[in-house]
Amino acid sequence: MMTLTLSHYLILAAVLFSISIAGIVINRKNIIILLMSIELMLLSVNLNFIAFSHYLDDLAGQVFVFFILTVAAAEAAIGLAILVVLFRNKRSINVEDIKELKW
Amino acid sequence: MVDMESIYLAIPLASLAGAVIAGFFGKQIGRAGAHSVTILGVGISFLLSLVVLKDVVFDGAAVYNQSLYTWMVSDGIRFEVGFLIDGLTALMMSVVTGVSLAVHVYTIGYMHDDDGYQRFFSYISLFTFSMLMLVMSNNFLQLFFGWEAVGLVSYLLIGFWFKRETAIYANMKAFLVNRVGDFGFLLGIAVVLMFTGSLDYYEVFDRADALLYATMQVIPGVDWSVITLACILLFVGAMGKSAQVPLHVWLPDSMEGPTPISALIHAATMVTAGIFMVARMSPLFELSTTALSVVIVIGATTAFFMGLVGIVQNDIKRVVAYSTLSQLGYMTVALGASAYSAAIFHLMTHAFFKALLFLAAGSVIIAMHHEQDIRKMGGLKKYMPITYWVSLIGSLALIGFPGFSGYFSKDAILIATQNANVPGAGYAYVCVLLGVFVTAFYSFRMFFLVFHGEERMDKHTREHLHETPWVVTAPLIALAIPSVIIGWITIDEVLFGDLFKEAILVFEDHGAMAAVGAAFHGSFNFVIHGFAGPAVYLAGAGVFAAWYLYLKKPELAAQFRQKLELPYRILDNKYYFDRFNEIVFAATARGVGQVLWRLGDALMIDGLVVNGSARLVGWVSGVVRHVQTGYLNHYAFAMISGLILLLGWVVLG
Amino acid sequence: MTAEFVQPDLMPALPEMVMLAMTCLVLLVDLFLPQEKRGFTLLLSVATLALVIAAVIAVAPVGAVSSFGGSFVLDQLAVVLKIATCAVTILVFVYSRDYLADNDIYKGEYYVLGLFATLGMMVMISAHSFLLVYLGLELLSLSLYAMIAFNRNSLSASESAMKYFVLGAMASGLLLYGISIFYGITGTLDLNQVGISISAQFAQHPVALGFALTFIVVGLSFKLGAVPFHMWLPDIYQGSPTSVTLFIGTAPKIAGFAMAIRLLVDGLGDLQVDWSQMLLALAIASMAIGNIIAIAQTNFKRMLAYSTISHVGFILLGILSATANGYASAMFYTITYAITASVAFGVLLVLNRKGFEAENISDLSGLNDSNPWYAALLAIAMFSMAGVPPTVGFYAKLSVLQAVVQIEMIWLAVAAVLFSVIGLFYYLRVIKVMYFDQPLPEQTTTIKEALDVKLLLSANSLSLILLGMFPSTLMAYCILSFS
Amino acid sequence: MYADWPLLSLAIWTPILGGILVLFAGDREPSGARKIALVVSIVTFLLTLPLYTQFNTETHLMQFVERQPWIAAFNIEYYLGIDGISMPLILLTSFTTVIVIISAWEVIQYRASQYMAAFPMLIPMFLVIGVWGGANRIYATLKFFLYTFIGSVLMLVALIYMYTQSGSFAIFDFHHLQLSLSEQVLIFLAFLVAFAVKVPMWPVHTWLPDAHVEAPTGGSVILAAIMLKIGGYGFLRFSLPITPDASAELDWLIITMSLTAVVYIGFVALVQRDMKKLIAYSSIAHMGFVTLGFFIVFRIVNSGYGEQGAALALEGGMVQMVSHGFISGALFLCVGVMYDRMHSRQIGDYGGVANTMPVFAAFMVFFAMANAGLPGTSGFVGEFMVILASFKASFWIAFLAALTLILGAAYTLWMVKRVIYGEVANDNVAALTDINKREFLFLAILALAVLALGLWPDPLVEVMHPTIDNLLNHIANPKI
Amino acid sequence: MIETVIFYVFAVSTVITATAVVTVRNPVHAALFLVLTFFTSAIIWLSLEAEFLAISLVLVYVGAVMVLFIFVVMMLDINVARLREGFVRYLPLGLLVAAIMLGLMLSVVTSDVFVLDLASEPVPKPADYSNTKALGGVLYTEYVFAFEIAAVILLVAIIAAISLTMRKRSQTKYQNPTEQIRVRKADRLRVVKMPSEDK
Repeated sequence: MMTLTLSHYLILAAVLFSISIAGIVINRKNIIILLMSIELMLLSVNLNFIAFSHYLDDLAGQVFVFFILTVAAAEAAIGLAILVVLFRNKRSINVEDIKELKW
Repeated sequence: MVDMESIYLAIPLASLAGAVIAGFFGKQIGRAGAHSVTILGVGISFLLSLVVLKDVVFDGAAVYNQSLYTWMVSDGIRFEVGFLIDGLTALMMSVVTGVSLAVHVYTIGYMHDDDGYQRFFSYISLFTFSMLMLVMSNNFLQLFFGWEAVGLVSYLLIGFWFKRETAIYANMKAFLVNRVGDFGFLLGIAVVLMFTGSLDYYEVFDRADALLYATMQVIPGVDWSVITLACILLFVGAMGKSAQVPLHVWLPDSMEGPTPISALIHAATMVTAGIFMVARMSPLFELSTTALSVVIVIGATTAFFMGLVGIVQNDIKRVVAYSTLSQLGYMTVALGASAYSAAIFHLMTHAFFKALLFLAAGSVIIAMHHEQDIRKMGGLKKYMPITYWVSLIGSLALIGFPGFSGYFSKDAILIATQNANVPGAGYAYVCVLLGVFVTAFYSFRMFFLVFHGEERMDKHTREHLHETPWVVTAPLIALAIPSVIIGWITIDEVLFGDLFKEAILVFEDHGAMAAVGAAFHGSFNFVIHGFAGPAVYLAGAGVFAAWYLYLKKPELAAQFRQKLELPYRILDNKYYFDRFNEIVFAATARGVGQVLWRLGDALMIDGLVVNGSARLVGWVSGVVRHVQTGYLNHYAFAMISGLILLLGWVVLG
Repeated sequence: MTAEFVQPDLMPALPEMVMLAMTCLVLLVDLFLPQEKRGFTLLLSVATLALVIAAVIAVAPVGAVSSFGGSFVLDQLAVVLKIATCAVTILVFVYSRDYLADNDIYKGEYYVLGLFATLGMMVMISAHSFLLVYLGLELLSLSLYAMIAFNRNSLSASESAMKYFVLGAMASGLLLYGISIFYGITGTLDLNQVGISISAQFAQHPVALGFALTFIVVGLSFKLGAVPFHMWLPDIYQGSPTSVTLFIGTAPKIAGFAMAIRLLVDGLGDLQVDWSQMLLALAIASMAIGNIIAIAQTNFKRMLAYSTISHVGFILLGILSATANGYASAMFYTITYAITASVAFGVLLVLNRKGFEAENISDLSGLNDSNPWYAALLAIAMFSMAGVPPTVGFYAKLSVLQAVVQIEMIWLAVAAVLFSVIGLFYYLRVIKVMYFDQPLPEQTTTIKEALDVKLLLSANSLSLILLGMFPSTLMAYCILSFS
Repeated sequence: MYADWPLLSLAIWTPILGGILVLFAGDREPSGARKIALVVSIVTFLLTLPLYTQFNTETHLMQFVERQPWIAAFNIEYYLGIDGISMPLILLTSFTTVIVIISAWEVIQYRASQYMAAFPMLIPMFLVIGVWGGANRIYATLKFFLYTFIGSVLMLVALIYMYTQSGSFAIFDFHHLQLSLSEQVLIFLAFLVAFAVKVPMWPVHTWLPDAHVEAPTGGSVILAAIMLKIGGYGFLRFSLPITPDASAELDWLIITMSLTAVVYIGFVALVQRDMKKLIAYSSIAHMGFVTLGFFIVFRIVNSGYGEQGAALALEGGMVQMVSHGFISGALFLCVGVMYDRMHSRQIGDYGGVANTMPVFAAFMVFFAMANAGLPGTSGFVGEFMVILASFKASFWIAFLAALTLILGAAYTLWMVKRVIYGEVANDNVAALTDINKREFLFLAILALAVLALGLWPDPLVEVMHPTIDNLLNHIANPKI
Repeated sequence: MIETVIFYVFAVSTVITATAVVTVRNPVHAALFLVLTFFTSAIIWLSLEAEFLAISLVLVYVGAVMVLFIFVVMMLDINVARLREGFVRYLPLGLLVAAIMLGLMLSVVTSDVFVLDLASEPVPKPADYSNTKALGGVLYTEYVFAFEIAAVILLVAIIAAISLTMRKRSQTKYQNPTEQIRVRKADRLRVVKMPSEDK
């Protein structure tokens, strides 16, 4: 309990992951919150990678995180751009409003 | 010298050629051409048949049994087409072609004004061909061919006047009822083939033992002797073609056809095919007492009860038709009594006198401008002397007046029946004996109503009454002669000679024919002998009763009719056979068809299974698609649920 | 650890490099082109793809070569799939031209993004490490997100882009989580190493490995569109501009298949029992849901989306049978499906005119009367999708079923064919509408389509029959990829 | 001179090429297209004739064999060959095609293109019914297509399974495949569904009346003469030799279905008001004899009265298939002839046609009689053989089968009575004109064929003997 | 020991802030909480000797990505009140799903494979060890291909973001790069031939 082990970090990551899942399920309205939940999910993954990298003493995990960060930044840019486009068309980012396509 | 084989071949082919030419080129050759060519064809057939008869009877030619060509070989079974020429065949051929020739000639006059003249000649020639193929066959396949072919021609001819609703109804009925018989017949052939491995008569007869000792379970648990089964099934075929109760219903209706074919097909030849067939199968039928018993009971029933119906008929052709039914019953009784030769003998005499009667009736009909109701006739004697006299001859022959041809054959049957020892023979004897009275009564009832008494026709008809032309009367005279003498001169040869020695087999213990032989001491003596039995007196009584009721005291007949209303109505409705068939078979079949179609096909299969499953899928689809709500978080939730399910499966499972 | 830097062999990556260089060239050249000369961008893009195909053929190795420390492989599978991807993309580009022009989105970026997406697919196909798989996937996905939203004034396009983006990001998050666990267990990102490590540890940690595997499978399933990770697919197919739908519906399936093979077979082959089980469940669900819901659709694109889902089920059948035969038949199925789908969407694109967006099934009414040739082409595609001989769809199904039967799962084969009977129903409805229904007033005019499109589309469609009758060559390549 | 010609390939590819030719020539030059169609069909027919004349009736082995590797992956070969049971059907097909082209001479004038496409099986049939059919055609075609598809796909699975067992897709390798009873039963059932739909057997027959009603005349003829034969052929070629034990085990099922077809469908045919439906139902009933003939062999062999009859039944079923092609096709053509003039198929709209169309009436009555199984026509031969043989299987099988004598005659003749005979029913009938030379031509050819086969079936039956005997050998040797 | 304390402190604050991200009403607040989450995480990363990534996280995420988030949130005129409706309604479901998820994950991440096999704390890196340098070393060698692809991804992001959001506004004056590049002298400069002024 007092000495830190890998599991501590993994548990923290798992908790973060679960929070992000909960966030996705709970948030029925705001797309931005959904996006933030996904950022949390990526954070959890990153934490996993870094913890493994540390305990394996292997840089590959950190490299992966580096790329995840890069991609996530790009993703955020595109995602927010789409969000803007959507907002211009719909005047809303309410999840419940974007349901033209269904069934 | 032409060899016999070519002659055999030429006999049916001559008729066929006539039929084909008249049928396909009727327009080109014209009316005269049509009747010339067909009469020529049938004439050749007739002459050659006589040559064959002479060859067999007088020159004692050996039995000819050869195949013409192999129709098919399958499973090692040879299906052949070929000829078996023996006494039975030769006799049948002569009768068929002879009557046919007379009818051909007669038709020239009878059908004179009809549009379908060439067609008609083509048909009757085709019939002659088919009938010849039937009787000349040496195997079951060809027999069935001929059997169905004559049925087809009968169908075409009954419906010859296809604009008449009654005619086309009658021809369909005739075909279907015959098909019921053929149904049994075909099954009978199947039995024979499956247990002997052959369809050739002689081979089958040789292997009859295979049938005798085999058994088969039709109803589970009950062993039936195969021979009995085979004979009864074959006899069902005979019942259809020879119009035995209860498959007789088509024959009276078949009178919708032109009279010449009533004479040819529905009196003289085709309807006797069943009799011929059973006689031909005598080596099989002899093996099964049960089958013979069935035959004799059915025949007796037909003979008596159909005769009764003849009493109340007013249509001149129908009276003759019921008479035909009754006479066919006599023949069948003879078969059942193992008196095959007597049956054939009666067949022959009947062919002549019944053809005569029909053609005479036709002559009357022509004279009466196609009026067939005998209540509207009377006193025709003075207008149509030839027709009158030949009708009298025919009627006397029919009732078995001693010395006339019918006497010999009918008396032989009576004696045979009296001496038959199969179960049911007693019943049969009573029936045929009473039948003699009935026959005489209805025959002379008609005779008196038509030719004697007051003239009940309307004025217009009466003014035009005259004797029919020679093409009509000549065949009448031609048929009248054998109607008188044929019995006298041939009884010895046919019943007791060698004519049928190879063709008909009778076991020793079936002593009916032996009894007839014991009673026979030459034709003249046979005539004398007849007066010792009850038949002649019964016939006389019948004639007298007819005279008394219809000439002497016509009002009495009407009273009888009122007093005996119930029996009269039963007879008038022909025992309700037609009504029964119409309700039970025809209507039921249509009903079943409707139910199966609407309920089975449309509702169950299409509605429930086919469309139902399609609709179910469609419905499910319509419901399930709503899972796709369009809400992003639902989609995410679905993914997460899927993930959790899979995770749970892996981690917990 | 970084002591020796060995210059990696760049030759195997030549196609990618050509692609990248050319794409940048296209990007630049396009800037200088006026709108009316946009055709040159298309020409250049097609040339790029052709060049890439040539490069792939030029560097195609005998056997397999790997580079970049083993993270990049070029093997038979990669060669075939890359060629197929580029070829299909060529079709996509050519078919799209007039549609883009009619909808005022005829811009160079469409092609540039398309080329980048193709590059992403090529990376996925050749990727032999988790990292490259992920990067390739993201390159593809990001390009696609942007392409979908390309028609900025279209509400449905932006809606579908948003949905795709959110769900896609989530799916890659899940995938990454799985990768991270695998990394933790095996200590490597290289798929070969992962495989070796797993076969050593498989017995000790089945649950942990299965746990990580599940995330991978989910990520994959999302990309392929297997139930229940398919929810994005119908909406995106329907909402995207048809030209983009055409793209999404074809080439990425090939990349998705490659990803499945790389991850599941190359990397996690030892967990085959686990993933076969999972894929089995997904495959059945996909075939059932896809086929059943498709019946109720009125929108042609949406119907094809559900049909895609059912086809994914079939592809999964091939993969889950886990035999060389099964993989080869799944590969064959994927490639031919991409070709078939390009006909279906291609005809739909052709039918689009300025101001008339043909996307409902009823828009095809009486097509046979106005444009019998296109009706025939589409009919062939429908029959192929339904799996009616002699089209290639039949043969593809046959080979997959054969693989399934081979592993003694006959009940599965029977279930698959019964679902395809349901599938037949909606394909036939399209044909019924085209041939038997009364045409709409808008559709009575004969289409004057550019000759190149017509020729290409015809060849594309007829190839379905040709491939159906002579599948040997392609099949041989597929089999070779797994021997 | 034909010995080394690839006759079978020619016979297959000529019509396909012809179809393509017509497709392109079609819409531009319709009258030229139909000439091409006719020439192609006649050439095809002539190409198939040597298959008969050069046929070796001594062997059960495949003849005119052509063999090329095709799809190497699955060991599939381009493997053509005929034996005694496929040859008659090939001739029937090429013969019927000629008849159809002649009969559809007028129809072809517009939209010839897809007509030639009518040669191969499934898709074109769909188009034939669909493109030229009547009002309710869509439902009919869909039903037809779905039915047949369900059947085909299940069979496909069975084939694949056997491929995995034998490593080959050649039928003859399947014949020698050892399969356990349960395997056989499953394969048999898969085949059953496939073939039963095609035949069609009760209760999967309902597509046929609908399809016929909606199909144009030529389509109906092809359907009747060719399509339905696939099912029967399939039973003979696949079910019996590949799964003999399952066939023996489940023969009661087929026999029941066949007899149901004969009796049940006979009754249903009786009450039809649409001539084409009536003939379609009659087709089902007659095809019942085909399947009956094929599957009573087990009972015959086990009857305890010797094996004679088994070959008779099989050959009877084959003859019935060929004959049904002629007769049913002819009857559909007859209906087509009337339909061309009156645009109605309802029996109630007719009456007394013989008055205005005597020549036609003669043909119609002739074919009706053939349909009723009159001896001397081909309709008799097959039924006769099957009924004879079936007696050995069981009295009651024969009894029910022989009911066709009555039922077949009843529904056929009742239709004839209402349509052909009687007074002229209405002005439309009064205005009818008799058949022209072209119509006479195809009806006469068919009539001759029906008659020839009825009077001398041996040339047809003869070629089957070795193949049928070999088949019986197969059946006699259990695989388990 | 100190590491343990640091871990717990920041782990707890990470969880709390993360929870806040998904629960607070105002999206701006949520974004700010997310920033906080990233900060605390970065500290945990530091304790795992991933200095470069920790810095990157702060710089890239907090500095760029989250700013972008906030920018967009502020830019879009969003009805905040509506956006939080139904929160309570879905809370139990969210908790349930999260709990199941957590349970499943915990059962695995606390299993032997991670607890025993990888339990040992690695030797701390020497003081002169540069995480950045090490990363850079592999990034440009071993992972050069991935690196290039990442670059392409960024390029795509740029292209996409521009083409999606940049729109022509008639009232704003903007430069058309195509036009600019294609400009010719003749378009801008009119050489007027004038007769020389004659004085």
